[in-house]
Amino acid sequence: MNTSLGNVLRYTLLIAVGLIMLYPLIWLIGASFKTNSEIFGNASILPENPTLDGYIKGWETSTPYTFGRFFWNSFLIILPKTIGTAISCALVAYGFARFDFPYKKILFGTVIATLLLPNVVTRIPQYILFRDLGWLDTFLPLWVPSALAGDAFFVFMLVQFLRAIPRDMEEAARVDGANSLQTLIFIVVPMLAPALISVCLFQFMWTMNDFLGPLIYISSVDKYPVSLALKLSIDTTESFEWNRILAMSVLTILPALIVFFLAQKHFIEGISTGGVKG
Amino acid sequence: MASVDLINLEKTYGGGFRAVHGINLNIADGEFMVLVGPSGCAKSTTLRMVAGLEEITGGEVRIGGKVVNSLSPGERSIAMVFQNYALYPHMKVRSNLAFGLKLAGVPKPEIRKAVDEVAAILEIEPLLDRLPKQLSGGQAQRVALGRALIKKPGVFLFDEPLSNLDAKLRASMRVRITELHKRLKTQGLSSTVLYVTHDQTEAMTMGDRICVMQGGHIMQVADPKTLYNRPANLFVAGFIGMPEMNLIDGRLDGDAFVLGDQRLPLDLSRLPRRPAQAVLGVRPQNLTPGATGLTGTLAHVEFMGHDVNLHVDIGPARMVATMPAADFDRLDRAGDRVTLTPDPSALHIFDKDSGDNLSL
Amino acid sequence: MASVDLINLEKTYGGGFRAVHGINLNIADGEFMVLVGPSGCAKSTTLRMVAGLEEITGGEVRIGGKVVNSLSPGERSIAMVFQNYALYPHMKVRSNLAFGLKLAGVPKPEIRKAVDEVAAILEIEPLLDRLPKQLSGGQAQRVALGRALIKKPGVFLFDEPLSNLDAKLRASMRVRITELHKRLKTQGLSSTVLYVTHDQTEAMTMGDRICVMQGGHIMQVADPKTLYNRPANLFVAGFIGMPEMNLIDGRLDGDAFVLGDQRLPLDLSRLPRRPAQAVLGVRPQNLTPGATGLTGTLAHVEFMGHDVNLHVDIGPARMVATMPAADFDRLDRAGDRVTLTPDPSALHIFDKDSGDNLSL
Amino acid sequence: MKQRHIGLAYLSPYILGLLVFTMIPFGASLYLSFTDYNLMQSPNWTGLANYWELFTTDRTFRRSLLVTLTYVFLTVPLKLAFALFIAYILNHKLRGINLFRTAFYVPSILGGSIAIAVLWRYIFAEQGIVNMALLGLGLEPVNWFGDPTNALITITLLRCWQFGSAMVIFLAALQSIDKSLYEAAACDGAKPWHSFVFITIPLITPVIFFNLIMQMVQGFQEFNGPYIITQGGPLKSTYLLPLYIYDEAFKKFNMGYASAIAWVLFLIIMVLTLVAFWSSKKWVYYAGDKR
Amino acid sequence: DDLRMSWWGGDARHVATQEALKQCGTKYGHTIAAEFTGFDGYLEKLTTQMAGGTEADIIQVNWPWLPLFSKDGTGFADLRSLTAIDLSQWTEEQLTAASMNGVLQGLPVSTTGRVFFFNKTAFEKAGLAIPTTWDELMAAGGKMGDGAQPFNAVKETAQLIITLSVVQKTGKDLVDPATNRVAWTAEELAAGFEFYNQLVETGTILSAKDEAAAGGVNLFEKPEWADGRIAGSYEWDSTYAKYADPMAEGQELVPVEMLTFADAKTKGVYRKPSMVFSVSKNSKNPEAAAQIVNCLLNEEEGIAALGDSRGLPASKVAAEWLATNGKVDPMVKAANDIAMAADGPVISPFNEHPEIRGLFLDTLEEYAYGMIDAPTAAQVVIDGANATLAKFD
Ligand SMILES: Nc1ncnc2c1ncn2[C@@H]1O[C@H](COP(=O)(O)OP(=O)(O)OP(=O)(O)O)[C@@H](O)[C@H]1O
Ligand SMILES: Nc1ncnc2c1ncn2[C@@H]1O[C@H](COP(=O)(O)OP(=O)(O)OP(=O)(O)O)[C@@H](O)[C@H]1O
Ligand SMILES: [Mg+2]
Ligand SMILES: [Mg+2]
Repeated sequence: MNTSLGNVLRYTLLIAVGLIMLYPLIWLIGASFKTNSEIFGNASILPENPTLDGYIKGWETSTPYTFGRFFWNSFLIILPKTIGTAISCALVAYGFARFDFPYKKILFGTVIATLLLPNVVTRIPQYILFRDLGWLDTFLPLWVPSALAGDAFFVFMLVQFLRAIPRDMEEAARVDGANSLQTLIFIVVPMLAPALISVCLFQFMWTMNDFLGPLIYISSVDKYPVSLALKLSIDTTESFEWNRILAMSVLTILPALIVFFLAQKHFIEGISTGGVKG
Repeated sequence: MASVDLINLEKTYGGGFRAVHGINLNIADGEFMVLVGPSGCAKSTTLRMVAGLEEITGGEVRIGGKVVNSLSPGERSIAMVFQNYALYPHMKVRSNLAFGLKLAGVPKPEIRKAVDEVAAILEIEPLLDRLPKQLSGGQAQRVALGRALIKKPGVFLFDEPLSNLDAKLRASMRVRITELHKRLKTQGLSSTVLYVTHDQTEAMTMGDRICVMQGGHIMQVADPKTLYNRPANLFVAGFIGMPEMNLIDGRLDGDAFVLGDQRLPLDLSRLPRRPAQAVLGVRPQNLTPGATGLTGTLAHVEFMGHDVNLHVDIGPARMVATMPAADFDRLDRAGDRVTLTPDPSALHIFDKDSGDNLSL
Repeated sequence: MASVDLINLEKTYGGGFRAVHGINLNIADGEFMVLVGPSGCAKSTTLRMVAGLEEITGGEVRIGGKVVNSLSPGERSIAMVFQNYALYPHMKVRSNLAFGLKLAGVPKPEIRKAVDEVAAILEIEPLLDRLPKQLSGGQAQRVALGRALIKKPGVFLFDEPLSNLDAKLRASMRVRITELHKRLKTQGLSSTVLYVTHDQTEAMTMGDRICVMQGGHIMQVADPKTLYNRPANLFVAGFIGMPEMNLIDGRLDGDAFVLGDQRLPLDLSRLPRRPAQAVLGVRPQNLTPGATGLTGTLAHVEFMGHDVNLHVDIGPARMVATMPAADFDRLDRAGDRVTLTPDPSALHIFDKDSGDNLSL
Repeated sequence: MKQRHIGLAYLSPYILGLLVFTMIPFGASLYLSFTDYNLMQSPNWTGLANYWELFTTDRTFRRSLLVTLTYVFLTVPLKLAFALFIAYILNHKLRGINLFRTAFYVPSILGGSIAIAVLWRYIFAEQGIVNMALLGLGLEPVNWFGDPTNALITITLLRCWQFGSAMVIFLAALQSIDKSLYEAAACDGAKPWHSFVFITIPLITPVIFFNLIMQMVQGFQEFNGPYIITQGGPLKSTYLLPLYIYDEAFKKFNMGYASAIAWVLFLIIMVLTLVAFWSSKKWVYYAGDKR
Repeated sequence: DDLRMSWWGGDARHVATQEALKQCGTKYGHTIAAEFTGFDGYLEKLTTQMAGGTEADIIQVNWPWLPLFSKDGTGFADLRSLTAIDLSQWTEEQLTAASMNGVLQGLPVSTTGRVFFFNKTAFEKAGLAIPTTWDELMAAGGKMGDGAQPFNAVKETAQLIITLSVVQKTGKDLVDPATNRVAWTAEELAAGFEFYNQLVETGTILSAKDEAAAGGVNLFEKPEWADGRIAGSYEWDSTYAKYADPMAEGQELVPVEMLTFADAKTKGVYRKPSMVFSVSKNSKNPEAAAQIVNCLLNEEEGIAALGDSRGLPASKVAAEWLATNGKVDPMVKAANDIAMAADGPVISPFNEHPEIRGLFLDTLEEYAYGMIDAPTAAQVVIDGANATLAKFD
């Protein structure tokens, strides 16, 4: 068998494609140590005169707060949002996958439909809604809708997962005297854990990158999350410090990168329980 | 008191499919009742209605005399062992066992005691800290059993608990479960069992009584020996026994059974009536090579160790005869002509149309 | 010519685990060879090396005398039937059968003809337009068989093809496969078979010869009868036979086998040597209740239809005796004292240390 | 039975969210699509005027729709193929596969970061990597960003490059294929690419379908790619509908009109999704379905 | 916090403005919450807030946005009605530019104009003098060596070059304030398009297609700009530093007098308020907001703290204070002087109305790609612009 030759081919391909994948990250990291004039002056990855300037100044920011504050704010949004998403989507997916009730098809249809309308046009009505709720300049608009299973993608995904998990354990639990909520908590959630981890990870990364939401709903600088803080000083009509922005970009990407690497095993296993059977 | 009574029990599934057709069955307190039948005959459906996992669409289920139709599974004083064990994959064996008690709010030390007790009975103490995926099939089976035992329920429900095990393990688990049932009974613990299987060996060896089902109907309820020796109808006759009973289409002519151009003289005086089309039933063990009887071509000889199975083609029918290997030494005589002599006391005559056993 | 020869065949897995320890086995052209052994004994590994699905790390596989170590499975003139059938789930039965020929570029009309032929042999014509999931276990099994047949390969490889079927179906498929093998042979089609199973009934009934494996070693290769009557060692003795052979630890003292405080007089003159620790082997069918022999407590009686199994506890050992139900009518005598008399001609004495059968 | 209400009870968070946070903005945007709302003054009902204009006189809409459709039909299959191909390779047991998986997911983590715009310039600029390669092969260099027909391709390639989530899902599906099918195919004489075409692809059609729907939805809502790379140009060759909606809404303040475009887009995606669902009966193989 | 102020900008502006707010807040006993971001997304945020009536009390508004937010002069508070502001620090021309429908909607923070920057070093190397007329510039096309261009004109800049050429030849701004319609004839505008084409054909600037090939890179990010292979551009006076900073060691960028045609009627300078400070019409305390605005623009605390973070101030007192205290970059000052000194018609904010600007750019692109000829392009722009203007009648 020519497995070794196959492996050589595979590795060559993987490394070649992998480099293209990694290039921007490598460039980003390299450039974050460059001086401003060097960033666009030459295309090399390694800085000629490496400097930590970008990191130091970038961390200080032009606000009364350091970048740490903005990370903390991001965390304050991500934490309830992720937890809320996981809980609410698990509940809702459980409802869809395990129970029959009137209008189920229509309700499921709305889940798909919410994915389809470009949100540019719902932005203003939504803003006015949150204004009337008195939620402006708080984190609430950023996570409450998600915590009410508002992210259709996740609901859809978890429903698919659940459909692939046999019901036997749940029945065993019911015979053991558990009610449906206990069954959900003690049996379904642990078995769904890999899928839920994937949901949390996706939500983590997307929230970390979301710029427009915080921009519109948060006006106080002390409440800015990193995504917003990152663009705080980019004024295309004036000059600005590229290396600070790149340095902070690197810091912003880092958590997602680490989390993905650590979780990717669960992540992939997680989806495979549900991915197979439509 | 944990008798189980099914009264005109019906099940019609959402799609309108009628799976159970109003069956009646009384299972006495402490009885080991086996539900047996081919795949799809609604054994599981019946069991699950008793468990409360499936809505009852007609009739009643009574446990200990009390109608339980509207109770949830947790309230029915039952425990169930599933075909694939349905162990909670994320919990250690100990927690799997303790889960029901925990839900019931039993204090921790008591739970601990109960777990240890059950583990001792089932000899699974060394496994308590493993996860289900670290168990072999037989071990998982015992844990599933333990999970049912620990609740000290009135009724045990089993849904093909052994079908995922290999033959050897199945044999030993069979013995273990029956012994356990006896033990519980002698300890005075009410332990009514409703045991679903499609394996007739299990049914025969385990049940106090056996209920044979087909297509949502009960075909016969009887103890194993009666079922084996006096099957009520064609279906039961064909279903029970290994190798299968030979069932040969033919007709009755005078005092003989006629198959093609061969005549088998019989004592037909006992028959209440003479069917138009008859089926002759005889078990392979009750056929011996001899001078008289039915003659055919030996198609194939199966060596089974102590026994051999002779597969003989008699006209269009195939008959199997089982005899000690010592009596039939040569295995390579395929193609030979063989005459099989049935034991006259072990012959059955069935009415082909109604399926009834007329010779009972 | 499609003999199969394994010559010092070895398999060491990536992790360094040595699964097959240099085995030698010659399978003649047209022979039906069964590989049997407990789970994990490397049956599948061996088979898969023959198929070319697993890299050979030592020794040779020859098919028809030609070393095939470096050929791909498609080039080895083999066909394989998998345990789970491995039918292509998205293809109709017809396409499943045709796939191999299609890849080989056989013209359409010929494929059609071949499919129809095979379908006729296996009686699966009505199934040709179904998807695999619309087949019952037995039907799927036949399709899998058809997929192998259609290629007219030199060697058929089977990996536990029946283990997913229920007992009844297993019994009938057993017969079907053996008959098919014979038919192919009489048609002059080379049809060497290498059949893996862990079910000894299959091994016994199907094999021309049986190769018993354990832990990557071959324990014995012999025809079924020899294997049953003259097991070479403890392992084979325990593995072959149903119910299992009773194997009782004890020691030889004078001309008797001693178990606790009981003595069983034996003719030990044939023994080439006297082991320090002896194991007495006797099949359940060779024990009858009698006046002399080993005495114990009846723990449990299993009614098997024609037979009953008596489970008797003799000291720390449990013995099983099988006898016709007619000879042992009462099933409720658990707790009684029973004496079991062995058939002296069917006794085996094993050396506990080496496992060898000394009484051969 | 009681169960009916239990099911709805579990849905209650979703239903609450739907009523409060989704229905109102959805309804509002639908209403606005029938008005002349310009953000600064209260809307006036204009009936079908917006839609009428959209379908009769609006050249930009027609061009933009055409570009969008081209983009979707170009990107979705390419991206799916690429993601599947990489997933297929990553599905083998290799040393360090975790690292590779992470590396291949990096582009998706980067999202719309500036680093990507920079990278794309390096790759596709006049003297970029691609053109160097073309020169090296003795071919003419191509004007990627400046040529209307090529610019869309660069956006397409950008999206194909960010194939992480589709890949992860494919990977999962691949891992769940019964290995013995490949072995059976090998015994049937199949070469690896036979197995891929005849076994792998058909067996993961449910996931291909899922990704297809998801990618299609995302494709129709693509905004960031052209926004950071080409800003819709040249000659509006990358001016996707979401860009147009955005410009109408937030640059020209024609919110009513933008809503109308969005709802037309909504209907288009809806119809395509329904068509996909309908066609899936023909080509998607569901292992889990009843007989 | 009793007041809020929102703005966009870079680091320097953020720091300076926060400091100024602190100073002015202390002075008048207010606390002012600062809401600031980068430029990206600021318009969306402001739009959303305006639609929801939740905008800050003091808002930094881009001058071209005025017609969007305040079509008829009612979008923001009428600044003439707020007594705290000393309007005498601005010329009437400046105030008119910041008025909609005659209502003063914002206070010009700085006045900015497009001026020519040339890379002195590059021209010296090529042995050419820095051009002073269009003809000289075009003459330099193709003579800079190794494929270099003497000039740059992309997107807005290209559009403004066309505008400049038409203004210089006609003496009229795009929009006639009297009729609120396009003042140019189709022939005049077509000549402008052709002039652009002439620049391309003489090798003075790159064609639009070749420009796009680089991937829409900003001029100051281009290595060609840094090393002098692009030797000039037409940019806002206030952005001198942005273009000068990235230049390679030894390259010198200088602001230059307006280039003209021989028959030019005016220098046609494109001068406008760069941005304005507006007061929300929903403000609970508009007078307090006015105090702060006045402090930021006209009082020493504000002027000193803000410095030139928003360009050279339009307010007279601020401009003087900065000049006397030497807080101004001499090059920026030089550029600003050129823009201020040159003559030209008053620039209507409609020049930068998104619809008109978008149409102009799109049409220019089509023209540049050879899809349409100059007369057609001119007609399209004029018809489209008139249609937009008609909405404001
Ligand atoms: N949810 C359901 N909806 C409709 N029909 C069902 C449903 N569940 C089972 N059935 C049908 O009811 C009949 C009885 O099914 P059941 O599972 O009780 O059979 P069984 O005897 O347990 O078979 P097996 O031995 O295969 O487990 C079958 O024909 C089955 O197809
Ligand atoms: N890929 C592998 N890597 C390492 N060890 C393996 C691998 N495959 C099998 N083994 C080990 O090799 C031994 C033989 O495995 P094999 O599958 O051949 O057993 P088997 O006899 O077919 O068992 P079964 O009856 O359970 O199928 C086992 O101990 C198994 O754990
Ligand atoms: Mg069942
Ligand atoms: Mg195996």
